[in-house]
Amino acid sequence: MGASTIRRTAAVAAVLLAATACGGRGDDGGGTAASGACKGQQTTGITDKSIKLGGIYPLSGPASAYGDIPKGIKAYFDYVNAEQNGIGGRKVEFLVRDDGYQPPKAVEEARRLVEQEQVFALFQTLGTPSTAATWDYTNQRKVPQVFVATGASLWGTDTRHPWTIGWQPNYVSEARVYARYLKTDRPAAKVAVLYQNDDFGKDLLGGFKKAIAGSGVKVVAEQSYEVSDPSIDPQMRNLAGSKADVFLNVTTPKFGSQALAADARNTDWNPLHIVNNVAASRTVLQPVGFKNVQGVVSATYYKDPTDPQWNDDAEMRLYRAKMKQYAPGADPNIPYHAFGWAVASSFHKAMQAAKCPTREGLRDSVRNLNNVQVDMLLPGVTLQTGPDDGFPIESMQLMRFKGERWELFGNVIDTRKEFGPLTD
Amino acid sequence: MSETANTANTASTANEAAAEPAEVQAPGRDASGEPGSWGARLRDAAVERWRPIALAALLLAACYAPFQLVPFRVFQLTMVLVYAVALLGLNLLVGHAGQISLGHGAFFAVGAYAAALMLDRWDVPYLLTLPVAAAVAFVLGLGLGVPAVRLHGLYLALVTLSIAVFLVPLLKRFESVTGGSMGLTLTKPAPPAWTGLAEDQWLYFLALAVAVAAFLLARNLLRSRVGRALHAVRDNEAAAEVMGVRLPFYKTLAFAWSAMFAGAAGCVYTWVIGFVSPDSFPVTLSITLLAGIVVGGLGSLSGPLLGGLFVMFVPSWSQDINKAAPGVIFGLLIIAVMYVAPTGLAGLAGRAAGRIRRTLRRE
Amino acid sequence: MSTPDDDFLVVEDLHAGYGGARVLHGVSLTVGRGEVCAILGPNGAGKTTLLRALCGMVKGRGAVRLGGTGLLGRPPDAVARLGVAHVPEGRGTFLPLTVEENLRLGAFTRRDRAAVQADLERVHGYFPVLRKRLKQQAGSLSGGEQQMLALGRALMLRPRLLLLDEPSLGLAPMVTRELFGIVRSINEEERTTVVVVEQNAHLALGIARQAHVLETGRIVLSGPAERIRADEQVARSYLGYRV
Amino acid sequence: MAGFAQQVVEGMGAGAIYAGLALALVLIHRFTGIVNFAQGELAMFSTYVAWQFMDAGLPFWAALAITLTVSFTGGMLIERVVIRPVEGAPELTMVIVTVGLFIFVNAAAGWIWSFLIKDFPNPFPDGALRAGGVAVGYPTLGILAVVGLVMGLLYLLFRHTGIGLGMRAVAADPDSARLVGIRVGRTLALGWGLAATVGAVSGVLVAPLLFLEPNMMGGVLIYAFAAATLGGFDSPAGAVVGGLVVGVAETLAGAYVDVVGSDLKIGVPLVIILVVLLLRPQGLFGRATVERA
Repeated sequence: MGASTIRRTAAVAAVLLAATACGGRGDDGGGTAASGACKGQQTTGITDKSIKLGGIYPLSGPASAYGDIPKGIKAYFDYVNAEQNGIGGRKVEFLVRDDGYQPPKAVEEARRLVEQEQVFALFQTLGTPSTAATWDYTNQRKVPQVFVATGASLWGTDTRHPWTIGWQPNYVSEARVYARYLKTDRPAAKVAVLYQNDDFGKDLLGGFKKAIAGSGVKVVAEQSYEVSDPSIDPQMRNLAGSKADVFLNVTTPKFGSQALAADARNTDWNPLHIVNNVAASRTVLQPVGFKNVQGVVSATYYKDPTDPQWNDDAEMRLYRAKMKQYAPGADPNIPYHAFGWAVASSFHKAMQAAKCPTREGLRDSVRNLNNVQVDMLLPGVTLQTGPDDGFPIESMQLMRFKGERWELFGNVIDTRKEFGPLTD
Repeated sequence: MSETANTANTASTANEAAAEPAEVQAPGRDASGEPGSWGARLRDAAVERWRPIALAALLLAACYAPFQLVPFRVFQLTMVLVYAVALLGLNLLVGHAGQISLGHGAFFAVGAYAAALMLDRWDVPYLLTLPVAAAVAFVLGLGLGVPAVRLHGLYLALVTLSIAVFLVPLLKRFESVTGGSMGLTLTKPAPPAWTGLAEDQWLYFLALAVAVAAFLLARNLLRSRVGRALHAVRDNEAAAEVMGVRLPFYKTLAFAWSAMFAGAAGCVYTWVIGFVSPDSFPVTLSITLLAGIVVGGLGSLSGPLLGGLFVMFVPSWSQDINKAAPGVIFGLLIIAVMYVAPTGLAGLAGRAAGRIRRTLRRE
Repeated sequence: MSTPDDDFLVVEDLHAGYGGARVLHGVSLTVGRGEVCAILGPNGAGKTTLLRALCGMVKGRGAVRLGGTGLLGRPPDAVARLGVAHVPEGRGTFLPLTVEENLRLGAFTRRDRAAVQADLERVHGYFPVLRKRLKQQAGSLSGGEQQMLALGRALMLRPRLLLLDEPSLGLAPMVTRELFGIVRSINEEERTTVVVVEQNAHLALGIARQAHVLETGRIVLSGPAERIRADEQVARSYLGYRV
Repeated sequence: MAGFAQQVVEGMGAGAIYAGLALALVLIHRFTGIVNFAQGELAMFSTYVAWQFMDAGLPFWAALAITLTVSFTGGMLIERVVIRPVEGAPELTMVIVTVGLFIFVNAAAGWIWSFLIKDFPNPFPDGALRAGGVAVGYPTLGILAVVGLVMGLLYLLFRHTGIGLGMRAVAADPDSARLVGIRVGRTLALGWGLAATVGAVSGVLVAPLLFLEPNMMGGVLIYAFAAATLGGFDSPAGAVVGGLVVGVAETLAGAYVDVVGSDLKIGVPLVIILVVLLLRPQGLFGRATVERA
């Protein structure tokens, strides 16, 4: 206390006053509206020449690996801007902010993008917690929050947040694909499950249990891990003790590799190994050694850039060329880049299909996608939404690892057709 | 006059320095502003009259800000206040009682969850959640404080860190109560119609009211007998014990209070964010809070506010500077502040203001 | 004319302090080789600061030369490597280490292993009590034993100059007398130059040849120890305490 | 019974991993009295250095030798550049500087090498030693052996060399250390260099098991803290025993105590530590130093 306090107080006051002097509150949001056929609809962030989007990803902290996704998106938009005159003549400006996978930061960044940057829409927020923390806000402000990068089923089943929509197949749908495979291929399978103790792991495990209910397939052991755990070896040992004949590996990449390696090391236990899509990229399998992951099963919906079967695929060649041109520092083999490319081209299609170049137009467009084909997705996987369907991608195809690559097998499974719509 | 101020300043630093080789400096001891000589006392007296004016100006600016700023900025300032309240509690413990806690995020989370559960399950009026959340955190702090105060420095830091580590899986385990890893989404407090305020402004004023109350409470606590006992504990534990300070009692109390402030901050956090999940309160939150208070300035009342500003704004600046790796900049900035101001920004701000004032007087 | 031996340690116009607080205001003195010099004075006179300035613990202005080599501006470890052993206020014992390790640390800068071993024996000779406690933690020693350990550690350097800061502090009178006896015999047997700061002027003057009285950072009285001792009246008026 | 013995063995395997990093933490703490939050990240960074050299075609042992040298130099450099400017500041300030270093190193590694996991070769052969129904993997044996070796070397360094004695003197009382002629700054830098080297060893040991990525050591750090605390934070042997106890306790609790389960097993070592600290505040192996009055 004493003289120093007053000096500090004065300094703080000065800082605050300086901050307040930065500009008036003005008209809240400063939004603009369209005229003509789309009269009254919001045109904030969009002009005839430009469209401004904002994305929120973890560029720092434990989930930073996902920070590669926006690089693929940026490359796609740069390519479209430079070579196709943008989306319908509108150049895309894509702003990326870091939330470190922390919900309060996500809220702050969402507000910054919407209020300060005046973006047209939030194009992707990554992670269930960050999306759940922001979607009340975006829906109150009537800002589209499209193609969020999380597979929680909530985004599609919820009806009170029309401005928020997912993109990738939800975890429950993926679980259903594995359940059906086991029910037909191994009707008496005893399954051991390793899952990440969060929304992702629990959603997938819950969906799986529901889908096998009443069949001969049984979950005989389940073990969870925290993302802060150094290793999942103890869990793997406990699962091995169950003598299950199927191992369902519901993990994120690092732990996926650890679980695959642990399974390979344990020569006493040789179950059928199913690895979920999040950890099914070749970048996860390669460190384990291809010889150790033969016969592993997974399901996918977009093209893995490291899979040689797409070497001559037109879209993959375009992707590789444009990544080299517009994101020279980024390795096109990283599947997150391809994911970003795929989701960006999905946005491109949705925006083109919008009846009005407005926020309302985008909201309606992403909820009315009719068999839209995106070339980075697997053949047969399309975007499909409707009044009672809030899940753009619901098809997946099973694949098995053989030699040095994934081999697709069976047909593309449309989970909605197979199992009916997801309701909760 | 300028001459007086100068001598006073050198004299007081000199005293500090002279004392230093003989005694080990207590953690977080504020090195800059201890009135040391008659000159400093004279200056204090002169400055005493200005303090209320400066504080009033600060408060006025704080009340004026939400009407000038865009809602996004108002939200940021609201979060600064939330962090400041939590740091105020941490300051009591670390800055005034000399105990290191790396688990403050846990008490923050407890307050946040307490408020969230009350709002979600029982539709408790939100204003009522504040005292309850603070009380829950206080009781928990008291309970954990009893064993914790038997530990010293490093060990206390580790045990508190353990609490923060353990809380996340614990919240997930009791899914039926806490909503598990999906968390709980809540409706934010709506501004009463008579205020004519927007939601962000209303939340800001709620946070401001809580922060002002917390600052007053902290100030009075420190001025009381208890505060003096805490300082005695910090500066020389053995001597304090000899003087008859009941150590375990005061240390436990400091622990519980600091938990209470964190709990109150957590409650306001729930109002403002409207969403709680286990992953909202990772271990890094606790570490960030500790970094915040040390960077802000331990042992001073303005430290928590400056720390809150740091915690809120610096990560954003970091990513403006280096999009590819914001952590590189953030890490460097923390280190840089510690170089420039080993006693925190409060000390630095004080020195800077002092220098400016002296310069002004000379002219 | 003075011989090199007469001004083995030369202090000229030494100013020193902490931060902006000046404690010494131009102290000058010389100590001959093999002499014991006592620095006397009341609390806060700057005695400890003078020793700290000599060994580099605090920065000083002016000049300090030991056998012609300037000491000012060198860090304490460099001064120690020049053969200056300082037994600081509070004894500077490494409490968690054993007695033997403490003694060995005194010879840290020496490379002549055989001679170090011999010196260890020599120190045991001076302080038989330490020999019995070699493997014991230094922190477990009594105050007197710790002071002996500190002195022993300083001797392990084979110092050219030994600085002693209040060796009697906190010790029983009998222990103090024993200690001073040892300092005297060290000085006599090894011709080690000693500067001793003491409140107990009587004891210090008993072993010193020269003495200086320091008051508020200035030397107010200098002379042969006998004369200072004899001139008790002068001492009392300057020192303000009984001899 | 064999199942139980197997769990104990596996727990020791995990514990050896924690012990490796705990050794580095204990080293720094002994010399400088600070808890280095960045220790795990420095180890991770060192491991990337090793990876980079191997990626360039160097054999494992050559890459390791270079990495240890680089880590030693790097550790000394960090002491000079990052820690020295705040020397003498309150302990907490130093701790926060290491927190800043943690964030910086973590982000820098991600920036340089990306956050995708990398394969790291295992210096030990696959397979396991089997005896009485218990299988001990060679990698586990290898890690235990290396950690034991490092502990032994540190013990020799501390107890039987002049440098080690000087280091302990600096740790005990830097001011007095200066008075006996020890170059304290150089010794502190040496301590950082050594700790970084030991950290590099631990990083290289765990990377084949955990897979190399910037957050590899984050989880290990918490357990290493626990191990070091249990051991008393200034005894290398304590760090190793602490690591093993933590590893075994965690593994057994996760396997046999149903209420705990795999999600709450992290609580077990924490509870053990709390109990140990309450009964024996200086840790299992820490010596209560006699306080100066």
